[in-house]
Amino acid sequence: MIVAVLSGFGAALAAPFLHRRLPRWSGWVCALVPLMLFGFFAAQGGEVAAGHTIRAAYEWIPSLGVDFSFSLDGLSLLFALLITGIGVLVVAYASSYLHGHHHLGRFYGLILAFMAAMLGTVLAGDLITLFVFWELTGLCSYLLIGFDHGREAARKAALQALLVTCAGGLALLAGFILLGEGAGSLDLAALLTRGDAVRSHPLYVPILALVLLGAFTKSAQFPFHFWLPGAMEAPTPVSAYLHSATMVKLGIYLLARLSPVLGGTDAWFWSVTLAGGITMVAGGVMALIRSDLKQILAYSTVSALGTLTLLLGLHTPRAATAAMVFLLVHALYKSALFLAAGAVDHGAGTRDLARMGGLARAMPWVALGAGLAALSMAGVAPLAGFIAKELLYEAKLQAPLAAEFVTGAGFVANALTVAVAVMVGYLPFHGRERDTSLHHHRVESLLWLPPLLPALMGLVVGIVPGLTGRWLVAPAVAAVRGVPVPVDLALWHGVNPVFLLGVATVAAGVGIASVRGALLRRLPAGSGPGWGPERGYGLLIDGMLGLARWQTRLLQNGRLRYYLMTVVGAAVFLMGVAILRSGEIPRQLPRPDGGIHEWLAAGVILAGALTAATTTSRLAAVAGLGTVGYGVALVYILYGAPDLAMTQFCIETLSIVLFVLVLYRLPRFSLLSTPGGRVRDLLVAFSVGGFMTVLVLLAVSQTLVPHISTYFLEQSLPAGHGRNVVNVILVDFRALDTLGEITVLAVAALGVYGLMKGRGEGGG
Amino acid sequence: MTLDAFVQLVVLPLLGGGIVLAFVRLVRGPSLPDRVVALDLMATLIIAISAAYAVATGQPAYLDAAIVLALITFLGTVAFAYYLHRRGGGA
Amino acid sequence: MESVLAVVIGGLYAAGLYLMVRRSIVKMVFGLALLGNAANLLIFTVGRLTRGRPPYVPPGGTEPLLPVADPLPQALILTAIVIGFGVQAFALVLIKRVYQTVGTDDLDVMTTTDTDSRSSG
Amino acid sequence: MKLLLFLPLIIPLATAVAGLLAWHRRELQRLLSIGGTAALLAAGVALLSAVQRQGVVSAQAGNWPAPFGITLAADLFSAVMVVVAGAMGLAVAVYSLASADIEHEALGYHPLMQVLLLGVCGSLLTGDLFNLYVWFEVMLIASFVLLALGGRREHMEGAIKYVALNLIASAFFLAGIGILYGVAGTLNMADLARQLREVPHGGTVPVIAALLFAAFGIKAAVFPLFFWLPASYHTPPVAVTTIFSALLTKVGVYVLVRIFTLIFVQEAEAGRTLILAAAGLTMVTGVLGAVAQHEMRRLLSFHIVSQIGYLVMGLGLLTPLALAGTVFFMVHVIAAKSALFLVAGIVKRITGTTELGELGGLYEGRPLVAALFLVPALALAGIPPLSGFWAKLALVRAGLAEERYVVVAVALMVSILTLFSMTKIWAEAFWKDRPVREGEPHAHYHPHIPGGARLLLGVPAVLLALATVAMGVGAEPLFRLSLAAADQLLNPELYIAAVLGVKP
Amino acid sequence: MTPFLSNILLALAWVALTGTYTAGGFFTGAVVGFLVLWIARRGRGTTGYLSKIQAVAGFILFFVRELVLANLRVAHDILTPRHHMTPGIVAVPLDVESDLEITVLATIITLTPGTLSLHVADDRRTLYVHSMYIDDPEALVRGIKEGFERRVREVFR
Amino acid sequence: MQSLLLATAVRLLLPLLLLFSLFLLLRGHNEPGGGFVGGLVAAAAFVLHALAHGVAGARRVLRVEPRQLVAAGLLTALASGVLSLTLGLPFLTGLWSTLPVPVIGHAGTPLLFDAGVYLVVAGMALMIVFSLMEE
Amino acid sequence: MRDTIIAILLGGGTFFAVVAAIGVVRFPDLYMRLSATTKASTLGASLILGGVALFFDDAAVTGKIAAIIVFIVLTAPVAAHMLGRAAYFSGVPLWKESVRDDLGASGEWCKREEEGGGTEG
Ligand code: NA
Ligand code: NA
Repeated sequence: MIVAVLSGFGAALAAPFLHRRLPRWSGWVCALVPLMLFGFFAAQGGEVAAGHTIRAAYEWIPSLGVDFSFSLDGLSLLFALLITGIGVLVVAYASSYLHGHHHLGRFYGLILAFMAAMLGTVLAGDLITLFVFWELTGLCSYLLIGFDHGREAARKAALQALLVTCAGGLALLAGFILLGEGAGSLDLAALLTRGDAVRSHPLYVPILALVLLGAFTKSAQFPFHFWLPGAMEAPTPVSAYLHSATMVKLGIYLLARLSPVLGGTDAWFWSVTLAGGITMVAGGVMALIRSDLKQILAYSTVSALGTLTLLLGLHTPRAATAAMVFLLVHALYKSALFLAAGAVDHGAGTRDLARMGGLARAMPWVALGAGLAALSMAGVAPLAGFIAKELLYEAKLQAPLAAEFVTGAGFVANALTVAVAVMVGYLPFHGRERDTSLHHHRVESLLWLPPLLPALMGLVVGIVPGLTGRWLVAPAVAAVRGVPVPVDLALWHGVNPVFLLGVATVAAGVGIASVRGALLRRLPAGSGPGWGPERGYGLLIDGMLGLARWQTRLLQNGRLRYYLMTVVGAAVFLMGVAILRSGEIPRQLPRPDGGIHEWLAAGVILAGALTAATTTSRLAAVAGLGTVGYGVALVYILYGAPDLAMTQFCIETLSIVLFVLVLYRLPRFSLLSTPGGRVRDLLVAFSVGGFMTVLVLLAVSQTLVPHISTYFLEQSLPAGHGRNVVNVILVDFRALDTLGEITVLAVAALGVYGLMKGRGEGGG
Repeated sequence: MTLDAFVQLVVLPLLGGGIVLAFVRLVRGPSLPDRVVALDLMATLIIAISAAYAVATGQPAYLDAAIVLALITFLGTVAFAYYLHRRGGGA
Repeated sequence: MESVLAVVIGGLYAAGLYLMVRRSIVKMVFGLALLGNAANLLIFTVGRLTRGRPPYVPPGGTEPLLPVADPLPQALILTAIVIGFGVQAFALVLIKRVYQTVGTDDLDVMTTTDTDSRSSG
Repeated sequence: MKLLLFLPLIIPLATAVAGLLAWHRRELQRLLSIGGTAALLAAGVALLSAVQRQGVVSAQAGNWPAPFGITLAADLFSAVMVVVAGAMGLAVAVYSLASADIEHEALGYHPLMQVLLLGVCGSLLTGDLFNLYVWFEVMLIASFVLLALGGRREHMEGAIKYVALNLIASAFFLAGIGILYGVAGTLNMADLARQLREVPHGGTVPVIAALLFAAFGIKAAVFPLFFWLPASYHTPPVAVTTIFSALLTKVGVYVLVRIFTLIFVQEAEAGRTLILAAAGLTMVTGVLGAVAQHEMRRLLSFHIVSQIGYLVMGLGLLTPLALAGTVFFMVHVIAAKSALFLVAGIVKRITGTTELGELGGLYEGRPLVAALFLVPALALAGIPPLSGFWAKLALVRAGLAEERYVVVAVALMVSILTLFSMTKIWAEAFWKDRPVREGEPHAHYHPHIPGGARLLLGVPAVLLALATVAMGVGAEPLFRLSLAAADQLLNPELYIAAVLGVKP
Repeated sequence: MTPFLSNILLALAWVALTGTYTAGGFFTGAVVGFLVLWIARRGRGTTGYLSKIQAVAGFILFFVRELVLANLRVAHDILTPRHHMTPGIVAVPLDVESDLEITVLATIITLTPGTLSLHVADDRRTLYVHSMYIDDPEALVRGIKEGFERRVREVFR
Repeated sequence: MQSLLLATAVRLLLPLLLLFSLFLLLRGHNEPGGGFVGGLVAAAAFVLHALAHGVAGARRVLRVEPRQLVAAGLLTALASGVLSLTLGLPFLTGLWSTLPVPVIGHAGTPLLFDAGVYLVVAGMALMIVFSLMEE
Repeated sequence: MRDTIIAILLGGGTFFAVVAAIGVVRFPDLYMRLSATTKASTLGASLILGGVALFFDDAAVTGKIAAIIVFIVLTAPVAAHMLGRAAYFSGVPLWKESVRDDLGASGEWCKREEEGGGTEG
């Protein structure tokens, strides 16, 4: 199974090269990959239906407790078959639709990678493995949405999708980690047995919230739905379809997958049901008021996702069954419609509903496929959609809480779905031609066959539902519920309230579709994304960018003085905190001591420093520095450090030489800062100075511990063969220091040489 | 008065006072050469102090510091002169 | 004596810092020089002071007669002085080149590498 | 064994000296540079395997017993870092063969690089606080010179800020060492650790810890001490920026981790919230800075800051997993960020610019370069299964386990912003069509990069990008190593025993 | 002065400096001196100094006396409250010719009462001296020429 | 800055200063001094020469490039440390001759090391000053 | 007796050194200050050094001291000359009551101007 998942990535890597070698056959070869995978998973059907879970695991990062593991149960199988089956259609379709596109090879690669990532997600047997593939789907979708990368709109939409799903993804990651902590394992199988522990965990609500955030963003639930219609920027219905009907279902997969662990609580019910309900209705309304075929389908997909979410929120066996059936049915009709819309776009040159009509004459097979799919979507018998709608109403009527409300919302959404079905399955193909400027032409078989196949499948499932129910739906429902649930799908249950509701739905839907035109004219023009969550997203991004610019201008303002002040301020702050925490503030300062020489030396040093700091003459400042240096040397002399004094003299003098050599090129000092600034600087400077004084006093007030110097004094002559202990330290005890020190000198010399000899702008 | 006390109480303080005087000139300037003169004098005084301190402590090691200072201050003065010459005009 | 030197050290830090936050690059380097002296004096003081007894082994002896100044801080300071000198020499020539290429010694003008490449042109 | 600890110092120094002696012989210098870094890498690998076999190892320079002489010591963390330093040195040396200009080489570019590596290895291996200061200065002066070598206005301005702020750091560091010696009477880090544990030291030590945190915080570019980095890192040639970004700030972080797990253990414990706050703010301000940029190298430079936040976060959490995360993150971010800088260099070479506004069309025209950018960029953003993901996973897990929710949330949000800014480069430089400029007939690039140069420019970046993939897909060996390193860091007795020769 | 003599002198200086009054010390000093001379003598012609030991000794004595007297006079001026100086710059025509003679003369002038050698004219025929007491310029110039210049010429010729 | 007096004085001072710098180097192990101060004094000698006679003149007297001095110094210091490695002792372990040598006392690798310091310091100071003066 | 001689030497040296310092403060122009300090400090330092030599009565120390004295005597006048000359040519004025300026009257001044003027960066 691991091979099965990874083969998709392998094929993805190979695809561009394959396409370059065999441009004519690459499509077929690429379609072969999902086909073989479909076959592989279909072959596992028997075992899965028998209630077995097929596993394959590889220790990935044992030190993090992460396994690269996969498991195939009913739920996974349903999704795997959908992903690979649709994959075959999509690749075959693409080879015709994008025929001659100069990046077709890359496109195959991306599609296959995307498919493999989705497959990995639904097959993962480990939370982290799941997350890895989850993020990869987001990444692939980014590259696919932005496939037409020359257009800014495509790039923006791709980014939007990426940011929203990745943000959710990171919440999901946090949720997974907490979940793993709560359950004690990242392994899904183990996790599923520890639902009670998780639900009673103190962090249950945050865990739930984080996981739902991930699922909702991926599944385009309100208020994160806005990225999905944007994803229609993707170049073709191919990838658009993958986004709107396949990838987004991963969120549903996740909810279904974790519902045995997280589901069944009030928090679950209200958050999931509510989000689903709102999405369901809002998606329907949005679909209704669009006129771009792809947009309409995208919003209707949002609505369908809402329905699925709502069903999972109900957390009843019936709802689970309904969800799985609807998932399958929706996949069949929506893929047919999307691919048909692509064919229409290709054949008629437009996706604008207002400009289409009577296309059936030019593309009868497309019309047939679309028509069948639309009927299924509308829930008309004997198509699969009818069965699904019956189950939906049944589940909603049995909702544990707020059943009336749920059913009412369901009715509205379903009616809107019927209306949309009319819009996409009937209006473009029948009636009169609305825009005669368009040149309809026939489309080749690879553009009409892929839509027709799933539509026909819908018919087949509708007519003989039992097999599907037993082999596909029942194992999936068992996985969602955690226990086997009897599933017996049938087309006809007789005339009952549910059936009547369905009839009413269709009637209402057709009615809405017929008054849609009039309705739309009432709406103010351009009432698109001027409001709502998408606007929120825009504001968020703009706000972030504004904040970033503001912050960067504020912090990284280019003024070194400000940097220095901040750095020093931070150091003082840290030390202040440390002093306050330790509570050790020197209570009494030691009395000033020392003889007249010390006072003299101190006075000379301070006077020199004062001169250097305040004089307006550069040379006086240099002289002041020299005085400080000589004064310090005097201190070294007084306290037994003639080597230091010597070195200090040499350095001081050489520094003066350098200052002098450099300074005559430089301008004189001028008074640049404001008096206020100077006062502020003085305050900071003196506070730091005071701090250092206190620190020194603190340090010298402590009792002396034995110093390692004793060793140097003892060993200098016997072991170091030298009477000058300081020198012996420098060239022997701590020669490594000196080695580094002379390296510094060598490099400094190289640096000066480079600065002086290098070609600069103003240098001479 | 012992020699040590003489050095500690008379010689060293007086030489220190000399440094203070030199410093006054250093601050007052007004020209760069004036400051250099002051610095130069300071160096000479430190040589003297080092020598006297060698007597006070009985450590000839301080004389080496004095030698180095004697050798090196000349360089500083010449550098200042070099600067003056290249730049022209008092500071 | 430590207390007197503690004040001197604080004064050096204050003066050095004050110079470093002036607008002239030259003053900045002067400030650095003062900070170097301050740090050295700090090591010297905190390592405890011993008056007039340099750490030499007297002729005939095998180790210095205690008490004697701690040789280790002296060695550390020596190394620090020398490193500081190397760095300061480089910094000095750097500011000279900065002045030559930028045309001013005003630090507040030197903001092109921080600010956005687009706004700075 | 003893030799292995000294080799990472001797090799670069000897190479640098040889380079100085071969001053006018460019080809020989280049050869030396490659040979020296390769030898350093080999020495590092040998050291690492020795440490894996024997635990913490130490040696005494000059054969003077610890704590009197200068100790060199290597545990897993430092050995890993030495290996990384060698690898990065080699990568940059190879890249430089095709990118360094004659002018730079005539001014000592190759020996300077070696000295930089010397400083880095010295800082990583020394077990003596003052010796650490010396190696820091070696590293610093070499970086000063490399930064300023170009002589143009931006080099000068960048260098002056870099120099000034880093010298402040050195001043803090030196003061801290001085006071520490005054109160503890020793400089050997293991001995200091023991002293501070045994002898009551009053209130001075936390203050010293704070001072040193500030000092290394500047070197590591932690908030709010990072200003020098975005001001300067984008100015020198790409090879220089790459080695800076790979090693310098990272050594700062390394030292922070080292001293706060070895010497200032109590202070680290007490200051966790403060450290985490700094980490979070570093991440945020860095990434926001990156978001605001429109030039590739500036943007990447701000990202260095942001990534430092993650590294410091591990220190703030101070658990085995968190420190393992820091170690892993370190290796990851060095590889990923270096690859990105090298790609920026390649882009510059192809197009003559790294301004996002002027770039475009590279995905179309240079798909391999695009892939070469995308992989490390995604790794940096923490997209699984690349290396960055595991690094973040470890830190986030550790953070959640320690119930430090705020910093975890920040870390996660920052990774979205990282992704945002990476996609910004991607969209602008690679996806977008190239803006047609006046006077240019075609919207295509006309690079004249000969095949050999193309190989030299590309191979290091390719290998680094592959490293991010390998460290992601095959994270286990490195992660196990990181955990073992963290274990050593959290058991300083091992280090102390190895240095001072007493039983733990 | 021959290089050999210089070498001997340097070797003696070395012995004095190091305090190693032994054959070994002298030998080392000779080697070091040789090295130093080898370095120092490159790139230019040799110039001799100190050829007459006796003259040198006499000259030094004379010089020390002048030095002390000069200082006492200056000290008097410094310590008394009023300034009674008549300073200025005087041109002294030179008869000495070699670099060394001019240098020694200028040095001595600087170290003696109130005078300071400011500048040697480019044609080396004039020495400009700053003096604090120019009561009679002619006498000042004459004093310099007959006192110092004559002795310098004695020593070096 | 042609000054006859300075030029003449420097002619005398150069050998004296060099002599003294070697003295500081060799006696440094037992008395104040050492490679660093010695190197600086040596450099001062040549800087003085450069101030009096111009950099070209000083370079002629020095004959070798200051950069070569730096390289030679680093090499010397490094070699003095590597020597002990060949005997299986740690880097920078001091090796001492058993025979006393005049002036120095014992001869050993630490003195060689100090000589390296001397060369580096002298070379670097000259490199810096010469580059600045040649501008 | 020896101590007395030493004390006299030290005291005398101190006297001249301090006098030099006072002169540097009191004298009205640079040239006179230069004149004063060169002589007095040279003599002062030499006397003190002589006292020290006598105090240690050690050949090595005496050798060193001789070296210092030679050096001071050799360099101080040259330094004063360099400084005074540079000051003069860079325009440091003589005291207003100076009675004579032969150098200013000669052509040397103008020659310097031409030569030195061009070097300013
Ligand atoms: Na040293
Ligand atoms: Na850095």
